[in-house]
Amino acid sequence: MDGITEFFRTAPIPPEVFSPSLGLIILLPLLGAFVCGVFGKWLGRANVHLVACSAIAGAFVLSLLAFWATSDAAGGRVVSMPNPFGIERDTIRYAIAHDYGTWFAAGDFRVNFGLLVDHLSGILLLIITGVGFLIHLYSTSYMEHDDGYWRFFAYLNLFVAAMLTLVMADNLVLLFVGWEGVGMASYLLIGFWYTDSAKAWAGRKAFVTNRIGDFAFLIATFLLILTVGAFNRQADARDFNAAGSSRARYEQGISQKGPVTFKGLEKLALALPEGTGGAVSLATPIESGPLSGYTFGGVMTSIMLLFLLGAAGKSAQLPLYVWLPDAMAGPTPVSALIHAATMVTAGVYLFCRMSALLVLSPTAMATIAIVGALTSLLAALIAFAQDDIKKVLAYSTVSQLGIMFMGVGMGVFWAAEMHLMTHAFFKACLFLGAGSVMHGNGDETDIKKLGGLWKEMKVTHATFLVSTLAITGIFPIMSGFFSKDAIFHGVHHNHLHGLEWVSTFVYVMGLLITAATAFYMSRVYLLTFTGKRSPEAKLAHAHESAWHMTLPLVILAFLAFITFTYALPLMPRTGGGTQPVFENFLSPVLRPAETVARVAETVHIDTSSPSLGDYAFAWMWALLGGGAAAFAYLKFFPSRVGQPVPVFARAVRRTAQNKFYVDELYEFILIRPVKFLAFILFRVVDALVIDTVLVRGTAYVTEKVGLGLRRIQTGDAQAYAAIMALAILGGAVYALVQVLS
Amino acid sequence: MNLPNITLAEFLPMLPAIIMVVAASVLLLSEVFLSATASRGYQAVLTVVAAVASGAVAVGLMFEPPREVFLGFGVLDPFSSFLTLVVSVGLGLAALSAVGFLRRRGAERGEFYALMLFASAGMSLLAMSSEFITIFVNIEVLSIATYALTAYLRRGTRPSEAGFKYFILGAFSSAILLYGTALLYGATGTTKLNDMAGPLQQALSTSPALVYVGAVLIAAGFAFKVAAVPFHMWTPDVYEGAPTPVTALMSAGVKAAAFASLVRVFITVGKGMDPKLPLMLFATLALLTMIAGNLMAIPQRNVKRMLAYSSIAHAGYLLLGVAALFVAAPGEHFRLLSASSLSGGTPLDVARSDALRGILYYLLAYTFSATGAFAMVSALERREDEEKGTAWDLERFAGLAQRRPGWAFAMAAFMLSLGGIPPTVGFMSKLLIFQAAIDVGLVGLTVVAVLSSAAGAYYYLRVVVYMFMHPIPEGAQPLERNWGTEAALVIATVAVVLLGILPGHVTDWLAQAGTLFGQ
Amino acid sequence: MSFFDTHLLNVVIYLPLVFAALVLMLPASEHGQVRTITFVGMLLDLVFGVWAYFRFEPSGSEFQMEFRVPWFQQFGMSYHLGVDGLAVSLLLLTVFLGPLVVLASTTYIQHRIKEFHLALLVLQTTMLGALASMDVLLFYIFFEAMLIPMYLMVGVWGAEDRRMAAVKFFLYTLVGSLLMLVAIVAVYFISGPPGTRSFDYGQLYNNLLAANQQLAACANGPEGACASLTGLAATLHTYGPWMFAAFALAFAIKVPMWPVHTWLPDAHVQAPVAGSMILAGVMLKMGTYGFWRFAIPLFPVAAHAARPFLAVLAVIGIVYGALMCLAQRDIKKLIAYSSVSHLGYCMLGLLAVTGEGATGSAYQMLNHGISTGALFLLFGFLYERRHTRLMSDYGGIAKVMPVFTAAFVIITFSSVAVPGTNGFIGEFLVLMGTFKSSLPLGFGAFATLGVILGAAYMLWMVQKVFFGSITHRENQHLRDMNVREMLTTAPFIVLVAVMGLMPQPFLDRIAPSTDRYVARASVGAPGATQAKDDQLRVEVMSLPSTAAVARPSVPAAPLAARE
Amino acid sequence: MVPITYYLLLAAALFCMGMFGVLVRTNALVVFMCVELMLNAVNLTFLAFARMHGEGTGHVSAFFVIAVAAAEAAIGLAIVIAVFRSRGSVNVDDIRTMKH
Repeated sequence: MDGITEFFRTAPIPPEVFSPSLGLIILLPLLGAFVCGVFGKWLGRANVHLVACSAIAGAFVLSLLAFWATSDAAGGRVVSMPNPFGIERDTIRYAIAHDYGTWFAAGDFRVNFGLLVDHLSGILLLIITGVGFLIHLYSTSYMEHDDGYWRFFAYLNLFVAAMLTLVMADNLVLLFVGWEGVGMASYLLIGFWYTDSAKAWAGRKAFVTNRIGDFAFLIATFLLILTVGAFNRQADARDFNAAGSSRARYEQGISQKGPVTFKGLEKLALALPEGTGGAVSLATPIESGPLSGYTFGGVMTSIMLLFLLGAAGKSAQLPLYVWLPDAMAGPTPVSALIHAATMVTAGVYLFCRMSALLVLSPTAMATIAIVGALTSLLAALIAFAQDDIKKVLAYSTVSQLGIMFMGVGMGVFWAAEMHLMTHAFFKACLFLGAGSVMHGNGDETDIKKLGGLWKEMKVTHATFLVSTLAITGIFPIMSGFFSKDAIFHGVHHNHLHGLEWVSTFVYVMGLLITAATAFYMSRVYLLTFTGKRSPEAKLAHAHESAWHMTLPLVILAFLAFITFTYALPLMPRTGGGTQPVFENFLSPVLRPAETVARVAETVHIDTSSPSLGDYAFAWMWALLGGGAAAFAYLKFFPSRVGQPVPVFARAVRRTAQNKFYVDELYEFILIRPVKFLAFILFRVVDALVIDTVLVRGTAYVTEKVGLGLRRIQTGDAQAYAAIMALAILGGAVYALVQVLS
Repeated sequence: MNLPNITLAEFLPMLPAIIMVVAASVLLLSEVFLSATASRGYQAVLTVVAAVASGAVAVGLMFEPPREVFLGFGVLDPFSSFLTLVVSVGLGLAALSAVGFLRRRGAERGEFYALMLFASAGMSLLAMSSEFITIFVNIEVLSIATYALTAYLRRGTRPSEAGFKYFILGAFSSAILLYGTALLYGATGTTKLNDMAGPLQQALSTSPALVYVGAVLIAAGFAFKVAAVPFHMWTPDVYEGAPTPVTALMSAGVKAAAFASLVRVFITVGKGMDPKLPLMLFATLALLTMIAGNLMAIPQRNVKRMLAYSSIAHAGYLLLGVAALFVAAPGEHFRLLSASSLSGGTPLDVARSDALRGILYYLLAYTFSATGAFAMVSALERREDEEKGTAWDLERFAGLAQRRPGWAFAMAAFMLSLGGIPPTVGFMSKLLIFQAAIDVGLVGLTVVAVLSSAAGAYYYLRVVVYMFMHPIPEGAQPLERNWGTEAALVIATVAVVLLGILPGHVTDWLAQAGTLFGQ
Repeated sequence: MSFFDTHLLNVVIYLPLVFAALVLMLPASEHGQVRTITFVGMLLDLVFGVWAYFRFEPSGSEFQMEFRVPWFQQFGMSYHLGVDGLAVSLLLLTVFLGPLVVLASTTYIQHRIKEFHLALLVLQTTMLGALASMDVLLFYIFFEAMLIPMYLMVGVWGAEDRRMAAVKFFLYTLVGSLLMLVAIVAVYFISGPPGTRSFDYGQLYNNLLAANQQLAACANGPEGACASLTGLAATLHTYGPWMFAAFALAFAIKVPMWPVHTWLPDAHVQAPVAGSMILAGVMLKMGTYGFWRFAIPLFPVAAHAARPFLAVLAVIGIVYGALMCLAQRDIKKLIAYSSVSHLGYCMLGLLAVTGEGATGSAYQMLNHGISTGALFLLFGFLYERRHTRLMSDYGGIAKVMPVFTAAFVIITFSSVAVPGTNGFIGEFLVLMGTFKSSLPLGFGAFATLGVILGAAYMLWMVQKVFFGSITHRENQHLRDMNVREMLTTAPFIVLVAVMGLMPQPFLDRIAPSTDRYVARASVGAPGATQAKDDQLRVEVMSLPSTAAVARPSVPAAPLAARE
Repeated sequence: MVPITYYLLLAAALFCMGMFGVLVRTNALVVFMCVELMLNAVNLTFLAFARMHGEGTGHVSAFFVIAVAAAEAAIGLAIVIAVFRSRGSVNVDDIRTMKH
């Protein structure tokens, strides 16, 4: 037993040896992308598959090693490294990092190619590369009939590289590179079948919507930089002590690593709370600089709200969720990887990464939670009425992301992170299942035209069922149930300072969402797999997919089941009691946040683990939803086929089907006006006022004056002489006046 | 009574003029012995040789010490010598461009070149004269010659009409000038500029009206010769009607000589009298001339006429330089022409000699650019079209770049130079003038000048547009080449570009030429 | 002391002119030779330019590779060359574009080929000269002379409306720069008593420096404190704003800033591909460069007073330009207006007067040269095939031209500043500089809107042109890029990646001039930490001969004047 | 004896008459004669002043003016003849084909 633990606690490659090669994890997929993209055409299908998959596989192995290294505790010595922003004794444990030097520096600002892997990003590394690999494998079969395969794999590799950059970055700017990189890749992949302009438009919509988020992200970054500067000017020794740092070290850190490094921001967060004493606290007004007058707390809140907008763009939350459903235009593996498992969770990752700063501002947290809750419910309701299997899954993704945001917003970071992971598994599985269904049914996506597939596509059916149970929690011993419940439990018992009502509100919403999720997911499952095969089906008989596709399904389904163990309270909690495995696992990353929350008293974080009663209560809600669905689609509707549907029902259904007309609303209040404004400005201001009136007008007037003057030249010598005479007269008169005066 | 003994050395300063007169006489005499059909190629050559010779002598004279000659009826100073140089340049180029022009019309006669030479002699002497009667006589010498030249081509109505207008108005204006002279004579009792300073002082106290009115009349007389608005009215008509080479000579030589005399007279007369008067006088003239000249040129499609208006505009810039001469002390304030104390304390005499320098350089630059441009016009025009009035239409230039790239390039250089675009001499000369004006603080006027020249760029560019960007009109007759014209074009182009890039030596001379006898 | 130690810049500048002479000697019918010779010339020039770039020592003195000889001295001018970090970077950009422009035109230009290449070579010389001039008037001469070849290029080889566009371009620019000429001469005169005056940049600046500092001191002091000024400071107080206005107008037209931008769309749309590339790539930078080098350092106080106003114009330019793009149907016009937007960033970065902002601005100048240059180049290829500029005439051509599409999309990403491309670095630094600067936060926020709009219009255009199904039969058999075209495009794409991933080598050369610029610009700012004089003063070589400074020619010995 | 002023006034009057004539008369020859009248007015002024100052320059000037006037007359008449040849009239109002 000890042998085993010892084995797991010693990394095969010691951290200090491994860390310099962290960059390879990004480089491999990038290389793959380059090769596939440039030479793919000549390489041929098989080679492209080989290159792409092996690139990801390599990245996966490396990630595994990296992950292993982060938990290395060979000989009881936990892996650790000095914190560049902290005092000498201050170390970062359970993390490995490497700094590849300056990316760019100007003025007193700098950004480094700094990579950091700790437990938080480690988990994501594994998800990205692992799930990514499975999906690559899946795609080799799924895209077998497409000529653009080389583009596809190039883009896919590119995406993975960007996503890895996002999670491994140790500073905001580098993270932003990944942040936009994944957006770019998803733009390319959504519009992969560009000949269908609707799909291409969907890609653009995704990119531009994301850009709206990035706009907020950028501004937030700049404000953060300003705040760091202000803090640096105003803070005194006690502040730095409270943060476990010293002015000298802190400034050195900033000059070496740049102001927006996460470790540095942590220190800032640790120094800001009132409890720490010192010259700077949340209530302190900033003295000089562009921000002068605002308090640190206020600025922090607005920064976090801006980040929320940014995250909403990437993670499809209100008000920017609209792009995700359209993004289903892309190939299904893409939807699985990008729009379910990885990219869309970037927002959640961002907040976990900056949890220490986030907990400084209850307002922001409350907003995040509420936004999450509303998005989640809205999406769930829309999902009720969708008939396109991918659309349903898309909305369910939005809904699940909303749940994660609720968790983040209420300070249950570990649970949110865990749900991120489990969701990655079961949602990927669901999407791939859907893909497999489409693949086997001539690309039919309308669940009304499927049905009865459980006989024909056994593996797909089984995995789909497992994942459905996982997401709904109808069968409680499933990862989804536990992770979701962990969030709701935390949401229920955590309290935001001054905003206690939020937790209740969000909790109630959560219960409704549970039921709703159970309902629409069961609906999809029932309509797709059970019952009789629909008469409108494209193919008389569906066929099961090849192993490339089913193997990933099985693995993912298994993962979707097994990972519930992480939520079990097996680990000893420091200071007595037990805590869930995952919380314990993430604690090195999240400790600063807890400290800040404790000191600043912004969030009261409850550490109790749910009792069986809680579990039962949550389960009941899931059963409720599932039961309703079962009743409706097994009994109710089949029984009254042919009977007219009541008007109100149809109205409701239509509204839901049309996504509550949100897209139309945006079109009407946002896009149209901007286009109109542009048109007016161009026609009126630019073309008419500036160019015609002012510019050409000047020329015109000049010419006309010339024409007028020219009329004086009558050709009559005597007239000329007369004018001369008059001029002389005038001159003489002037002269005489001069004399007399 | 004892006759003043005039040594031969006294004639040295007149040498350029003498050369020209001799050449003219030779031409006239030789013409007597020639049959109507004899080849007359030598005449142009002789003229050019005379021009070159006199120009060379002038350069030599430029380094002679400034002094009075002929008992103060004339002075020799670098200023006058430089002007002689300018005149001979104009003469040479005009003569060269005349070769082909006359041949195409079968109007080659010795008289033509002789008259040109006489006119030039008059100009060169005018630049030297420092006594009113001498000035008047010389003005008449050059005017009468040009009257004749204007009406030289007897076919068609235009030459005679032009001649008539020029003659009537010219005589009118010179009468006015003369009357002004008489008044000044009455006030001071002398007609020699160098003796005038003293008596003028008293005259200003005893009978100021005479002096001022006299000054105004004289100014008007000169304003006519330099074609300053509103005394410019004759210019377009005469320039259009006159044979193009003559127009070239007029625009270059006459203007130069007139400016020379104008400056010389008013430097002296202006002394002692309230500085506001000449300043106001010339500033106003400059203002009107710059604006009107450029604006009226814009709608012209007739290139020859356009160049006439442009020559008016350039007179305006020169007048700006002249006005700069008469800013007695920086710090005077007028509305438009704010003579403010921008200057970081340049001594006035330095500023003044800078202004003179500017004027001279400008004259040289303009001579090259304008004569070149007119040579081009003369090469393109055809007698048949004159009555239709299309002989000088912009269409003539259409597609020239494809037909004769060399010509097009030359013309483009002239146009850019006239427009004052670097790296041509036109820019450098404008720069010198503006510099002088700003130095004494005529900033307002300079801004006007600058803006009007921007407006001017438009019509110069239009020629370029036609040459480079318009297709060759169908049915365009072949352009016959002629050594004279091409020589003129080459010389002018080289000068325009070189003086623009390396103004070096010329400006070294100018450093000298900026000195005016008795200034 | 080899030849190149002293003459390298001369070589870089006049090499194209030498080759122009060679081309001139060729018969006009020898198209192949004309093109080859020109290309070789540009290539050689590139070699020397790169050499100069690497010779430039970031840690060395401000201006390097100086060359100065007397020229037109009575007039205070001297022939003085020299480059600082910014100039040498722009110089690199110029020589980099040279050969590519020639390649781009090999099939595009079909008539009057010899003249075209002559114009190209002359244009190259004038642009390089303007960048390397250390004498204000010399700069002005090149600055103006630049117009002539470009004017011909637009007017002769342009599209249907070329004449109008050419004349408009010429006059528009001329008006502004003529006023600047007056200001230049004026500042020459106020700069000191006769004898100490000079048009040399260094001397001119140093002459004004002390006065500017006094002026700044009083301008930020109590009301009416400046009434007590005397001498140069007083003159600057009264006339400085006007002179700055003249400078600013000239350069603002060149940039172009809103609202004096309307020449740009016409010129760009009508110009041939080479014209558009050079116009966007280099010429527009002359405006920002002018602000950086002349307008702001010479009149820091006036500049500081006008700063908010100019910054507003810049921000308007960013947003307005982007909105204009959304209203275009004509691809070239769209790209032209996107230039207005991008140059708005450059100006904003300049006006932020922070290290980050200025660096970003300088970097953005290079980026814009590359990305927009490349966009025009690529569209040129397309235009050669279809001879239409309307988006509606394209659509779905990605199917038939995959490689072309890939290239275009990459450049598009660079143009909308996706991280990892060069565009991002510049835009990020500019925006951060703006936020850090003393300008209100609103400026930064509004400027950041450009990030959204940029993506919106560029992708919209890409969508309309490349994606969807092929709507026009003519487009069905478009040929994809051939080798020559790929070779022309490749350098741009490489640079996009290189400058995006390893910007530091470029930034290192820009950094020293940035610091100096910021120091000099903040002379006029209130409470700005005044840098030491050695940061402010411009150190340049003096004339080899003693008569370095222009003495106005004093008239020869007093003449035999009677009175 | 008659004071000098009278001569001057007379001369001025003549000059103005001449000027006026140039402006209004339509016959080219008459216009031309008016110019001559102006010149002679100037002569008168010169002589008057010469008398006043009691020195010779004025007289000399007068002679020169007369000589020049003669020359002008020669060329002028020639031109008028040319005009007459080309259009068969010497009416000033007809001589205006070149304008604007």
